[in-house]
Amino acid sequence: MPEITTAHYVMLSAALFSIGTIGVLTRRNVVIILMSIELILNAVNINLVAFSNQLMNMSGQAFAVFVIVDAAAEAAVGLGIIIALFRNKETVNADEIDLMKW
Amino acid sequence: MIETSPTSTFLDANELVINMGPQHPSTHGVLRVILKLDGEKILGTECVIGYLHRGVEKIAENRTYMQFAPYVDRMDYVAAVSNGLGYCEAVEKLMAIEVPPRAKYVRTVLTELNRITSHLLWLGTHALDIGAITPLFYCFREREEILKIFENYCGARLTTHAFRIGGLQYETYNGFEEQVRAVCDTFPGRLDEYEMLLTNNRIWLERTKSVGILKADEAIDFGVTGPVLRASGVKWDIRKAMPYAAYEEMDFDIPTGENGDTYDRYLVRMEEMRQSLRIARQGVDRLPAGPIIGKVPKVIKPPVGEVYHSIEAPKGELGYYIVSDGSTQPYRVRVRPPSFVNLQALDRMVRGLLIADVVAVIGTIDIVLGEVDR
Amino acid sequence: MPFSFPPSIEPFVLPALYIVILVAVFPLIAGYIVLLERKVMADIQVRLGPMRVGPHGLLQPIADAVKLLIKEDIIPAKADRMVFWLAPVISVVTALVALSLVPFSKYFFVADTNVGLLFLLSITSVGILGIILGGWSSNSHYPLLGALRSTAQLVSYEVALGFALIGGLMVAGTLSMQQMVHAQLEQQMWFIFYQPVAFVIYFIAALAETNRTPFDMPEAESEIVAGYHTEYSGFRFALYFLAEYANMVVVSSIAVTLFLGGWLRPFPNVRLLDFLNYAPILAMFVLAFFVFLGASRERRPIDKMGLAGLGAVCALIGLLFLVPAVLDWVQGLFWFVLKVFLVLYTFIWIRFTVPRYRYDQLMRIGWRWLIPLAMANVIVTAIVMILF
Amino acid sequence: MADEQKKEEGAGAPAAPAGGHANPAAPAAPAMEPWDSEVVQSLRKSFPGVDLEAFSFRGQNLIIVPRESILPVAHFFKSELKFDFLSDLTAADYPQKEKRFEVVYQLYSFKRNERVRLKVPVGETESLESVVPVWITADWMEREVYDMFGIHFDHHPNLKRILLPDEWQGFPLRKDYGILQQDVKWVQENLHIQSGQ
Amino acid sequence: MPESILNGLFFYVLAVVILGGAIMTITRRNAVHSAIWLVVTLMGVAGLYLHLNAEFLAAVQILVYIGGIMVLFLFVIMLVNLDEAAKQRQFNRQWSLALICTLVVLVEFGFFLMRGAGSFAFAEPGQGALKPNTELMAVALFQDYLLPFEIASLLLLVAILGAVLMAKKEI
Repeated sequence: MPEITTAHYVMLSAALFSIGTIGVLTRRNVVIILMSIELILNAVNINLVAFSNQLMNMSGQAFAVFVIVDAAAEAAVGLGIIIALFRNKETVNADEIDLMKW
Repeated sequence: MIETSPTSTFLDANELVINMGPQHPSTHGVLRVILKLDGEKILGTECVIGYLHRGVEKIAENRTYMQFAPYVDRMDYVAAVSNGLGYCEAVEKLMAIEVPPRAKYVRTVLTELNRITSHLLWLGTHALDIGAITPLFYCFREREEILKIFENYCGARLTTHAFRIGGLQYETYNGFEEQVRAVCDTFPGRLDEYEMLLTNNRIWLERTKSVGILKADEAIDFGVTGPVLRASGVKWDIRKAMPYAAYEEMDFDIPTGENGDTYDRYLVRMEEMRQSLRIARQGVDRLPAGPIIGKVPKVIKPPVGEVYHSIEAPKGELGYYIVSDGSTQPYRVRVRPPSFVNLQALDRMVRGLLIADVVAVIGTIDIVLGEVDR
Repeated sequence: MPFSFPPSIEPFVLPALYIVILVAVFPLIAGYIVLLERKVMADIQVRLGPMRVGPHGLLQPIADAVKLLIKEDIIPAKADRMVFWLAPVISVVTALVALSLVPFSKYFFVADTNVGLLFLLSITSVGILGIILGGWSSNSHYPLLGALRSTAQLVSYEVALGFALIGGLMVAGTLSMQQMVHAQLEQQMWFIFYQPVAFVIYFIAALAETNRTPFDMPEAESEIVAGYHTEYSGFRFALYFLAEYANMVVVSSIAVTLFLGGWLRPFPNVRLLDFLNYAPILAMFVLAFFVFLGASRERRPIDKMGLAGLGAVCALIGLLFLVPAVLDWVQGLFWFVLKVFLVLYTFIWIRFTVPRYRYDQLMRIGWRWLIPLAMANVIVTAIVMILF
Repeated sequence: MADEQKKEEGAGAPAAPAGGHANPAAPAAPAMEPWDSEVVQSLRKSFPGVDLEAFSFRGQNLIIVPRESILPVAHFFKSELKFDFLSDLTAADYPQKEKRFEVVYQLYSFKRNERVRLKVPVGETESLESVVPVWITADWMEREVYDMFGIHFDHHPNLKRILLPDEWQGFPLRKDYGILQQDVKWVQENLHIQSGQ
Repeated sequence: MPESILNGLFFYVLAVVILGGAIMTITRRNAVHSAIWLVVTLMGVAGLYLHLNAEFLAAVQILVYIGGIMVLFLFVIMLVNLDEAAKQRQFNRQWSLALICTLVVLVEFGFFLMRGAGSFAFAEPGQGALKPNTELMAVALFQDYLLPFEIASLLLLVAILGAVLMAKKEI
């Protein structure tokens, strides 16, 4: 059982990041897309904390807190948009929301 | 009522329609209220009643006057004594029978005690609906004392059938005066206990103040009677307006509220209980001696004609319209039930409030479904 | 220790033992809290409460537990099976995990991290998921509405709870639960006197957190919208019940630890009050005496024997406490349990004397009164601390 | 069934407008004395064309109003005579009279502390003007009269059965609706039991 | 059971939990199920932070992410009852794009597995300590990064206004 190095964490966050992007790209349901974005942000956080642990420096963790703050803000506004959307379009599928198309 | 023109049906609006009842803990019986909601606010209600309809008026046409008396107790089973009083007095008016003073006094005392038990049951269930669990048990403890008096007097606690046409069936048991006086002495202290628990309790105020407002003119228009009418500021009580039984000789005053909300109805009923105590005490103190039943023919055959007589039941004006065709059986008996008419005002009182208030308003109108459906 | 464990897992043994004790004993404690509640309710309402099962109804909780186990476990027709099973589990698990952070006494605690209170707060906030999923998975209209309403209530009162705790933490200066108690020991003052406003706000928010009257809107039976656990029956309902009481204990122990001096004896530094150290022994003997008194008055022989046995056990424990080592160990536990009992008693007491708030009033109080007040309290405390 | 037949033949006609019996002295047979008072005069003055009869029985005053003019009379009572309280609205079935039903309005005036009863004879097929615009309380009472007697009220906001199930056939309080005759079809369909004793 | 094995075991268990949860999150048809799996993933990540002795962050992660954001997600999913949305086709045609992404990541994985863990060159560990985590976090947040802290609070304020404005029924 080799000793766990930062490399392991970096690889884990890369995998998580890719799963997140796949989720964003392939899913039609806007709520699931939002969730996949959360996954991506978590991957970023893991990286930050791993390097903070590697370099014994608190700035990584501080930045991770800011990422979490941002995720919360983004989720709130995103879900607000979904509710407004659902109220007048009765759908949450990304394909059907093509209002901008003329 | 809900303005539903035939075309726009009740359910086409995209609001939420919720059924409350018919079996629901706080509808005081089998009442189903269809609530039309916009989110939490109530847009309109529709009451579906008739689950407890036993066709009392049809039965009356096939029973003799004496046989029908017990049916009367089963309508408003909480205030059975006042039902019996109303019916007997209506028939006595039809046959112009003179009821001896002792019978009048005992009738008055028992009716006032019955009013207290009805108000106690109302207070207990009303507080329980709003969330205060404890008053229910205090009210039932007091109610027990009074039900014992009924039990000693006529053998029954709830549907008493205490009175007969023309007066009373039984002489008052010895110890009747002492027991009534005992109740009159201990009861005011207990009432203060409820007042201490509820009257200036901030949460109770918040749940009842300005909830289910019914202004005076609306109340008269809706034909609402009893404490609900008096809480809207109309000083009208049949015991004062058209005295019956021994109410002329009693001095008591009629409590009224100002803005007709749930809190005022609560205060009016609490004060009414105190007034009933005063009447009961006076009745017992000045109980005259003498016969307990008037000159009643063996077989009751009232003359041809009709009469409408109403008394002040705990819920409101309880009226009897009896048409007689000279035979031993009434030709038509119509009962004017106060709960049925008061329930009609529910829609006006509840409009614009929240769901939780429907429960409070149903409690404050104090309806008994046996009387609403007859 | 009779034998020493391999070094690497040595730090895990004691906490593991405490965890086992907690998880095994707590359902029983929750049952007896329910019995306590019913007895107090009966007492307030001029009646006796459960008397039939066992002497003075003492075996009632066991009867309740068995009934809930045997009862048929109904799952609504198109309910989402997995989530239906998962929801009560989340509630109970979060409640019990929160219990692990509570410092019962100097020696008896499962874990003490230096983010103790924050971790506790986050665990209780996860408990809300159990409620939402429970309401949603029963696949019927009313529980869903009830779940949404109770979630909104919990989330908004959690903000108030958080701010009230910040007030307390500023004085304590640490997040770890044990250090809090030591801080109160050094400053020789329970923090309730430094932060009375925070304590009051915390208490009200705690009432709302555990859905107790006057904030028990969600499962107010007189509403037409039934609570989130309407469709649950049998053992699943028992899990929700257990979660509720566990939450109550957690919330009151946070109050005790932060504001009422945790497992400290009242006036710990005053030498002449040292006789208080022997309070546990005294308490046990007084308890034994009352139990024997009760036993003598029992009619049924089996009750008489049962109570006599209980009395003997109490007396025995009293004797055991005489041993100084044991006394020292049990000292903290006794005072902590006593204080938690008092806080629980006020929870129950309030439940049976106060009517219920309407939903919008409840939310208005939460947002318009509690949160601004709590924030103001934090600011004032900050200013005061800077000046002195 | 015995008392059913006995009641049929024995039901003498309650001679509402028949005037006094031969011996007014016997207390057992008081009659409908014609009643005249300020209320009746003002009513007759403002409704000349309408033939109104006013009686009093056992001290209670009643006025018989023809079917067509019930609404104007009701408005008159409420506005001019201040009878602002409709305590009761009901009906009675007199099969042997030519106008079968009699709708009864019990009015009460707070100002005068006085009761008056309006009686409106209505034929079996005729319908009656609803007084809901005058007193809102009449709403449910008229629905009950419709439910029990089948008397139709025009311009009633929501005229359907109030106590009985909506699809119930027959009107129970009519004299020809025997007390034992339940609505067989409805009971079999909805309660799936063989109805009737 | 020496220390390092235990550590290693923890890491691999958490890694499996995180990746499994993530995959389930994006593959579930029902929105609520994917929300639950997301909660599992977040718990795994919180566990990981504890492992990287970032205790404060783990607590904040649970409090904000699971207690806050996921509750918000479930609230919206239930309010906007997505059940009928679940019935339509869930996956759109952008499979090709997703395929390219996975290929790129697979190449990296292969390279890393082939060359072994040592292949990564990291800066040597600096001094400084992470032990009294909360105190150090406070120092970092309120001294070194005070400005970003204020900006973050501003961001939150804007987000609150935005969310309320969006979700309000009639403005």
